[in-house]
Amino acid sequence: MTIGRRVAVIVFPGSNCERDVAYAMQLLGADPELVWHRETDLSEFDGVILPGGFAHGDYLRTGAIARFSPVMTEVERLADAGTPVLGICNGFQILCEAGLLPGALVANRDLKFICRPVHLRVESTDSVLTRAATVGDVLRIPLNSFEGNYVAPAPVLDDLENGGVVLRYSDADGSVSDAANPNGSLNNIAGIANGGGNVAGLMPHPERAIETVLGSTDGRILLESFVASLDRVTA
Amino acid sequence: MTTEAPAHIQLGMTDAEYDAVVDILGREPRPAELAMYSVMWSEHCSYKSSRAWLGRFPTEAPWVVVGPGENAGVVDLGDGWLAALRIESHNHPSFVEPFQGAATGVGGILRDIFTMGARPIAVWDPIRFGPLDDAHNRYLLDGVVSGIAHYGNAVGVPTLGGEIEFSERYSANPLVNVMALGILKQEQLVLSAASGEGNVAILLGASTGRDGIGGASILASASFDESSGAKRPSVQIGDPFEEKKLIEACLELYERGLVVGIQDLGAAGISCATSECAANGGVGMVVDLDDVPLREDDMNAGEILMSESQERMLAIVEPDDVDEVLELAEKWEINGAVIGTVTAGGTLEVRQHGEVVAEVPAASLSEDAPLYRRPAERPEALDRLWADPVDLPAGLDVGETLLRMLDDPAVGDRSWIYQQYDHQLFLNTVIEPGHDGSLLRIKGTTKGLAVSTDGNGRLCFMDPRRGGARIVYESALNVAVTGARPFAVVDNLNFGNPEKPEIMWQFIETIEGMSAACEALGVPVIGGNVSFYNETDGVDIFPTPVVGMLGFADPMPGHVPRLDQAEPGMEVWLIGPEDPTDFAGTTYSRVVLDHVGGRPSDVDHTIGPKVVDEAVRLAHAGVPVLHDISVGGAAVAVAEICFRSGCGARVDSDDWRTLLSAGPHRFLAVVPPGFDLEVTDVPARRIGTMGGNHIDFGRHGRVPLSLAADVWRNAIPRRMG
Amino acid sequence: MTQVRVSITRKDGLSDPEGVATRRALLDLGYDVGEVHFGRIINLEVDDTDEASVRAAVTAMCERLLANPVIEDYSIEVLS
Amino acid sequence: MTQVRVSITRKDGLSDPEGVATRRALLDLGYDVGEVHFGRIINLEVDDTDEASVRAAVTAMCERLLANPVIEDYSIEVLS
Ligand SMILES: Nc1ncnc2c1ncn2[C@@H]1O[C@H](COP(=O)(O)OP(=O)(O)O)[C@@H](O)[C@H]1O
Ligand SMILES: [Mg+2]
Repeated sequence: MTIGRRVAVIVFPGSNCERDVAYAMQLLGADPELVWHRETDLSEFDGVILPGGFAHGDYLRTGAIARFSPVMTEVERLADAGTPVLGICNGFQILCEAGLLPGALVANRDLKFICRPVHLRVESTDSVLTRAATVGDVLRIPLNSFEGNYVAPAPVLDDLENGGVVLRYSDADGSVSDAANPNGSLNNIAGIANGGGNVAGLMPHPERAIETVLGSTDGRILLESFVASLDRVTA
Repeated sequence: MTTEAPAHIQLGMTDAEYDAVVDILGREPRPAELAMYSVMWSEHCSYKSSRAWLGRFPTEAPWVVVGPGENAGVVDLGDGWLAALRIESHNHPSFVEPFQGAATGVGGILRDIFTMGARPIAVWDPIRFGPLDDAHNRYLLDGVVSGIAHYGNAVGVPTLGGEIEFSERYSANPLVNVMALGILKQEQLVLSAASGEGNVAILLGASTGRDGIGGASILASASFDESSGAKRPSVQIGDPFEEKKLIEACLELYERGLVVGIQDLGAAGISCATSECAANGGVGMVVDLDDVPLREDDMNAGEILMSESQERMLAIVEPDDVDEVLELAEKWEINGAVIGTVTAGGTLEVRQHGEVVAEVPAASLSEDAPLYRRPAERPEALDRLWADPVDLPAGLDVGETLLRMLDDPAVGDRSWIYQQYDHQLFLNTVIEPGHDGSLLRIKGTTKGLAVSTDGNGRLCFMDPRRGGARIVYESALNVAVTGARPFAVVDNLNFGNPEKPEIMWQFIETIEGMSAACEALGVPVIGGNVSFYNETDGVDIFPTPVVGMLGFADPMPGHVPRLDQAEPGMEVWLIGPEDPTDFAGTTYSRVVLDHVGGRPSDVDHTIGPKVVDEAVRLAHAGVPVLHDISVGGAAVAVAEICFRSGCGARVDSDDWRTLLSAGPHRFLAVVPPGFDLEVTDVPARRIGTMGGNHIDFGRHGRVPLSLAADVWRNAIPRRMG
Repeated sequence: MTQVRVSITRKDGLSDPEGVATRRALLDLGYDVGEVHFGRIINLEVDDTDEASVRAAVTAMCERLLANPVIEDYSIEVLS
Repeated sequence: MTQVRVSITRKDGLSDPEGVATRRALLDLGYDVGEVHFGRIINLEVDDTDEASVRAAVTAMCERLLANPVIEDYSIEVLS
């Protein structure tokens, strides 16, 4: 039988989307728990989400201080062990800083904070974030960030383009162009995953698109993918 | 050689005020005491020129839990839920340093909310600038919006709207108002009273530095002139990260029932917080400044008492709970320092280095502040203004006129602003910025809160009483179109120099107009703020009251009207009385004719509330689009529906004036063909049909939808680059 | 082209939350540091080779755009 | 205590939106500038007086925390 589906939603000082993510997890049938960043044992959990916000005020560099939080050693251990780990927005930035995902996120091309829905095209289903989706699906999901501009040195990027890119900014028809790039991200990259597909990060906020009353339900497929990845079957 | 002015004059006190201090103390004040009185008795802290008039506002209703006077007003939403609302100005600091001025404005207003025990859930930003063809005004707008975005987004409270106007009158004195909303459960309500001899005062949050020494009195209580540059060191740097930790720490303190009273540190810092806490509780306090965590160690007593360092709170705690409170502070990684003890009697005693540096009756700092009934006189120039109405042509190409109006930055798309603000955090946002009022759900209930901020300085300049009433009605309609009924008001009264009789007259008239409208609507005023001395080099701003209207929907409509739900073939209806003569203060007369003159139409307290009721009823009746008509007239209102819905419209009118006139009590409803509106109480007439690729006014001209939308979308971006 | 480095720091006495947060992180990592303050560098190429006039031009740029004189001080180094 | 200045700049070839925007603004104001690059300064006090060991300690701080080696270069000046 299936037990578990316990999700640790990590709370750093300055995180602010942790309750929203927990709400979404609950809505989708998982069992979320807010976990303070000083915690060092996550062995009871089936998955980990690093939510959005401004961990440590985003000071120094976004994610730079958070990656040294005590909990991150444990997150790294779980990531290596194949446990689903998802970083949303600031959480994605932290995963990059921690080296769990390649590249980095820098200030948006126009140096303005961007809060608006964007379109994302699903590029790969080999990740805990996209396994329930279909390549080519176009999702409308809110973006909400100042440092969402994905950069990586050329060799890293080349490597990533071998299946590591899971979501790209596109227009409503799914065409990927500069005009559809809200923040200057290289190759319109909005979300990526590691080689094993168990660690994924994206800048837009799927938890903000899970109910009709809030304007879109397109984020569900991504979070449902994640929840489905949590299943842990025991004897 | 000039002799230096006496200390109290340098601190902005009059001789008479100084004498009053001597009377209270029975001796000359010590330096730190003088500093405390000067700030606490400043206009900003004491409301000495306005207090006598603010009592006019209606403040009572069965659902008011906390009215004006506390940090925020609180209303009862039923089922144990309360909402807290508060508005503040940060005008002068934002002119000196727009980014930090606006940022710290957000920080301050949030503290007012969580001081009440509430979690802040949304912010609004009514702002005013000089025209955008001037580079400095663009710099100010850019800085203010970035500052609000920086602080609000990082502290994790969504900004759900605001409003903006432009006029030369604001070039040297921009307005930055901020409003915040919080929600809480009944049992979490906390007040700012210290009580219980022996209780302990704990300072929480940031260290105390030399920030904004005398900022409140100097920046907010005096006019600006050439020498304002010298006041610059009083800029404060906001730290949203510290505030975020402080919010979480305080909310946890309340949850665990660990505070007896709490007060935020705003203007006048520690002296204000300690004296108010003590005075509100009818007690005294002994405070030791050696225990205050300092950012710079050589600060003197006056500097520490007066410092306006941000992100600090003063909690009053029972002795047994001190350890738990300090542990909690440590968990959230903020300072927690015991700085004082509550005493019997009413004396506030402050010590530093083992010596008493101040010893004053706590209540005297707030309650004995001077009260002025400054002379008020109606400006004669108003007669000339009223005798100079807009000169209207017999006919007009409304299409072409509309295009010119849409290019105006106060009419054009405001998304350049609100897309810089997180407006979705907490998953409550049902109607996001870009409509009339914004609407938030309260999760776990069927209740919704709608909020709108509204002001119109030009209209209030032309007739402060009518203008004041009209902005209240406009705000009421803005929340009503989301299905919420007007429930409570906060106001921010931004005015010029109160020592001028015509400014006092504007002030009193405005309050009269706003009060009458609130009474007619049955809406209590639960809080507000006064910002005087918005004057630079002798030029006063337009009198600019800003209304923050809280609407309450219980339940929310099953299907909430939105501007983007119009479809080809739907009928466009205009609900409310026609007023084709109302052109004073319209967008048309401002943008096209550059004319300020005539007299705005008065409100109608009989029909006004009925129109609001109809809007609420229609929102619940499933009408897909409701939109209030403001000073842009029906033409602009229809155009906004077209842009948001991506669909043209044809609107017919015998008289072009009905398309561009204002008129206080009107809104549009867009409904499927044959939908029975059942409007009986107020006038309603069908004016057009959605569809086509034009905004088409029949014989009054038309304009291609795509062109109009482009102009509207670019009005702000093309100027801001 | 002349290479210029502009260094911009916050005026004394103003708080520097970023410095405070970074100091704390360094202490947590075991580094014994005192005050930590943040600033910005702007490296510029100016199309002029006369040092005095380059300096004058960059000073004007700082006053008008690069620095915020209300809260920041700046210094200019002409590198080549 | 030794004063140290760390300068951190974006690696060549990676996007520098602040630099690009500032260059555009300077050109708009009529200043003839070539490339413009942004960086940050971190001024630190280190509790140690031996230059070599200060430098070693600050290098370690940069590698671990202050700079992101994926996208940034850093340089260290020991000031006093
Ligand atoms: N300064 C601002 N900050 C955020 N949102 C704003 C600002 N100014 C206007 N808006 C938003 O733009 C929309 C239209 O504003 P406005 O025309 O003032 O509304 P109305 O005329 O209906 O009161 C509203 O949703 C409002 O909240
Ligand atoms: Mg409106």
